[in-house]
Amino acid sequence: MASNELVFLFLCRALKRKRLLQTIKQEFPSIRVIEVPCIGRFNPILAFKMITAGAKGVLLLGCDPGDCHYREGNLISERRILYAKETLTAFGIHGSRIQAIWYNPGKDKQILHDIKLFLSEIARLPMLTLKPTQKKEG
Amino acid sequence: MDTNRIYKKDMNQVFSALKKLGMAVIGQGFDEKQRLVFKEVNSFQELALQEITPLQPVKSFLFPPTETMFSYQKTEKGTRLTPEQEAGASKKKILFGLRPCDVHAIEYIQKFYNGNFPDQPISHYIENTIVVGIACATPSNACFCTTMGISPVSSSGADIFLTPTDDFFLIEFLTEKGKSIQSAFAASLKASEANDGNWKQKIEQSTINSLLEKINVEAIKGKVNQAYDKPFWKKYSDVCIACGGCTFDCPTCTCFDVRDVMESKSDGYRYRAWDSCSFASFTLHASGHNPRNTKLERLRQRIMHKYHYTVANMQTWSCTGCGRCIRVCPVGINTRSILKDIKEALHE
Amino acid sequence: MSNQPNHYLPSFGKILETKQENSLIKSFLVSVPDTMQNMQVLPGQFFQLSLLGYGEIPISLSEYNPEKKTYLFCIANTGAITSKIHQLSVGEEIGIRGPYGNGFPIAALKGKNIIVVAGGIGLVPLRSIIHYSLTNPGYFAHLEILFGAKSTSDFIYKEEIKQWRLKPDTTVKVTIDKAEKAWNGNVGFVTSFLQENCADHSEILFSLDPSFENTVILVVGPPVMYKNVFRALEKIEFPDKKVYLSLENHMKCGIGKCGHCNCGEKYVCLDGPIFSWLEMKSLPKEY
Amino acid sequence: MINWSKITEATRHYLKSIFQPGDVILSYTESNTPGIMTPLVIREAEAIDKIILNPLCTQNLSVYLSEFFQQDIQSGNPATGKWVVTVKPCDARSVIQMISDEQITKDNLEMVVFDCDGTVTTKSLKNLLGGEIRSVKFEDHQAKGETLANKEVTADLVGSYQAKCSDSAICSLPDMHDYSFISESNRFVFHGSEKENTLIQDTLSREDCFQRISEELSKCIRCNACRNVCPACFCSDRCVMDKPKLAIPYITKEITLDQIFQYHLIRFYHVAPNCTACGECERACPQGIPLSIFYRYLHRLNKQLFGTESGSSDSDKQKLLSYRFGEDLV
Repeated sequence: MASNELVFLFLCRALKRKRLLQTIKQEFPSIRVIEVPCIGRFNPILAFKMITAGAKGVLLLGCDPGDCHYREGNLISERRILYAKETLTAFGIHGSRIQAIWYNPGKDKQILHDIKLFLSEIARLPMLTLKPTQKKEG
Repeated sequence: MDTNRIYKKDMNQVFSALKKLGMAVIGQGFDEKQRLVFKEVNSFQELALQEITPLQPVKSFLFPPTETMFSYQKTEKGTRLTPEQEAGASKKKILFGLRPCDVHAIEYIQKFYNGNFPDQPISHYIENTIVVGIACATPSNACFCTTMGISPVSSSGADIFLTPTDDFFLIEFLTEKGKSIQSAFAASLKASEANDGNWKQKIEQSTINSLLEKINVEAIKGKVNQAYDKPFWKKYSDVCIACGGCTFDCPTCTCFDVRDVMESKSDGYRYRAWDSCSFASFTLHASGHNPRNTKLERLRQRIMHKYHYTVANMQTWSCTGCGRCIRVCPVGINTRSILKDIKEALHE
Repeated sequence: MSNQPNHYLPSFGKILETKQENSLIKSFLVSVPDTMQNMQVLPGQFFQLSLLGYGEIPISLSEYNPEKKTYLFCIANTGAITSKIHQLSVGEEIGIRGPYGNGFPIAALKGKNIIVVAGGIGLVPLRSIIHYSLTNPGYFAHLEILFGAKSTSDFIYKEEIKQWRLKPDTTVKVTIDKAEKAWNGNVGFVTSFLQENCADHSEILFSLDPSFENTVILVVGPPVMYKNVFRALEKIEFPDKKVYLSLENHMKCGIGKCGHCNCGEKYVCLDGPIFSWLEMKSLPKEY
Repeated sequence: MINWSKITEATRHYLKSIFQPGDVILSYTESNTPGIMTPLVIREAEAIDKIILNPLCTQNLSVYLSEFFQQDIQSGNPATGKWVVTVKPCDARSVIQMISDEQITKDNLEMVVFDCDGTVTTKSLKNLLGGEIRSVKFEDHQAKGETLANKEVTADLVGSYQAKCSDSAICSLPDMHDYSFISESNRFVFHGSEKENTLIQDTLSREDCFQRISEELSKCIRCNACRNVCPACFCSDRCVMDKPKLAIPYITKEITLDQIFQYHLIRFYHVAPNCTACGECERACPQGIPLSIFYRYLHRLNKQLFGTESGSSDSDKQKLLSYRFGEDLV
């Protein structure tokens, strides 16, 4: 898989949805899953690194707002995502490359649908060619 | 030494002849955003020799800001290293119209990187570069080349040297390297006239007159370290914001950092990139101990290195008085006044 | 491309053996790469070890065995690169270039009484000089090893120290900073050996050669220790040109180009890492 | 229209009246290079006479405050006196933003705001005078100078003021009660003319905008000048970009386009809620990169999200680092 098709998924560990995780891995081979203790631990500059290195997008899957194990982790994160999207926009990169999906109990299907929607949305976006390519040939 | 005339209107012929020899001509000109830079030029008109020197240091053509040193592949048989260099290294280049200060800087860089363990990648760049110097007729108000003992018409270090006049240049081919491309100029060379010898002196005089000051530093050469503990450093370090502007734009600053990048479990590369002694991370030990922990120590290190350590090691200042550090400093720290303060402190 | 050698390219040696010396320090026995077979190595010189993908670090050599063609490196787990090197196992490759630096002035040490003062991991570069005396018996008149560690768990080379004690003309004195239950040896800083009022003070300094004419001191340890050693030596008026020590500045290239290790007029990688106390006095306090 | 020598005189006079031994004053003076001002740190009363204020006082002195305060705390023996900082109205916003970010405290800080009708960078002054500057004086809205080639020039400054000087939102007195204001008329008047602010993020398509920004940023040499002059970048030596110990760092030291983007993305994101659009990054950039394309976007963004500009009031709270349960998201 070329790195420019990869999508990274930050997954809240508190969700504990093993089956959902398996389904995601099976259905979307371009997704790489990174588990974090809480979506509040998500650091946008890591997402920037992924995107400048050529990843297609970054997706976050966290608990429903108000349902956070650490009370306000996902709420803090929501404001950060807002700024992160605007940061990308200011640089001429589509802000929709970063998106968050909040988990609703019992709505696994909806989530898979949302992921599909996200993937089809970013699939249309142009590839970012920032990384120098001449290195490989040498 | 033979001096010839070459008329400005004939320069485009020379440029196309140089192209035919497979050489890229790099000189100062304006980029598409009207910024003064060193860039590859195709015609004589693209050059802006009447301007002051660009802020961009000329070292970036010999010692690129970032360079891959080698890439590696780990295989079952062992590790394979592939030394790499940017394609630019083996491309023949002419640095056209460098002022004496920048020519001296190239000479210094060459000398520094040769030393005990010659730096192969950089000498490769230097091998493929021909330096065409030009007498400086348009200094900036930050310039202080005469302070560092460099005349604005000094041709030492250049392969070819030009003296500009209104409609022609006086041209001298000084080294073997310079003579190797004489053929490109041959068709346009005209004999010089009797009083052409006066041009250089005239330019020297007018340039020296427009320099704002000349500090007599010969008296403090080799003794600058006695100013190490003087209180005046605080005056400057209070104001310094420890950015790397002065070091990155200095044509004689040579420090670099070496880092690895892992691209996958088996592949990656090692690169070097410019580094600056004004950054706190420059000397930071793994243990957390930092030998130069304060801005004062780091600012002093830069000045001491330029005006004392290289004098002790290489018998030369590692400053050419190009004034870039003064022009670039966002908080107006003036290297000339530091020199004056050092001098004053030594006289006390 | 020009014919000059590219000094930045490492060669590769295989790890033959590893040994955990204490919780922090692990030693690696590494085969000498083919390209470096006939190189002279002086005690006190260092090598640039690289772990590709992570980076390069200067590590001083503990032992060079020309017959078996092995280098011994002892590496403390302190940073990002060293912690990764600690994870390497036997059979894996490690990048080596060197040797760099000046090393101890071995010719000037012939026939002298040598006092080796080591603090903690400082024993690592000094082990090369001890090893030199073992392989060249009689080269030094007398060798005294003064070793100080924080606690018994910080000891390194326990086996070797036992062997050193048995050698002729060799004295070993060990101390720990704070008293411990199972320890009945010396307690206190290693500098106390250099003071006359210490019960177990240095034999060379205070009985063998009290005029210090034929004695040289080699010190390696943390920067704080240097300060204390100098204070102790100043008290007994030991001549400063007969004291050698090793500096450990941040280094990148190892060959005097990158500028990181620059301290005063000296580049620690070229002019050092071994400096005499006399030279140190002329350097700015930036180490 | 401001008489700069009168403002200078009034400022000196006021500072002398409040100066106590132990105080530290931050102000401006002329550097040794004509046309460049330099910050001045004053620890003795006599040095107050060295203060010179004129339209070249472009530096934002608030950048030193966080550093001085940090040193003060680290050194263990806090300063005996107070910190006095002389600022333009636009820079006052940076000081206030630092107070609301809890980087400095109001207690022993005295802010002296001096009236200003526009500042001009050394670069645009050079362009105005048509050459290298030998000497320069300011009267009314005019610069009277002599070039290195001994040519005397008089030029009108009005069209060459910094971009922020034409934005009344940045160039107005801040909403904070205890500061001193030095002016001839005791009343601040916005002297500039409002210019239409067009952002390339709006006028260009996303792809063209990206293309344009890549072109501009490809000039970057990562000298860190924009970071170090930025009053909103107060992490000093603890910046995330200086973390060499991380085995897989957020950013490498390479000066390639991807790392340059990463550098500016990190910087943009980190200063986002604190940026007061003082424009220091653009002025300090040795490569002449128009960083205003970013900070002007931020300025508008913060206003859209929170209704006020950053740094307009010291009662604002840190937006990115604090979140209280039940608080509105934006």
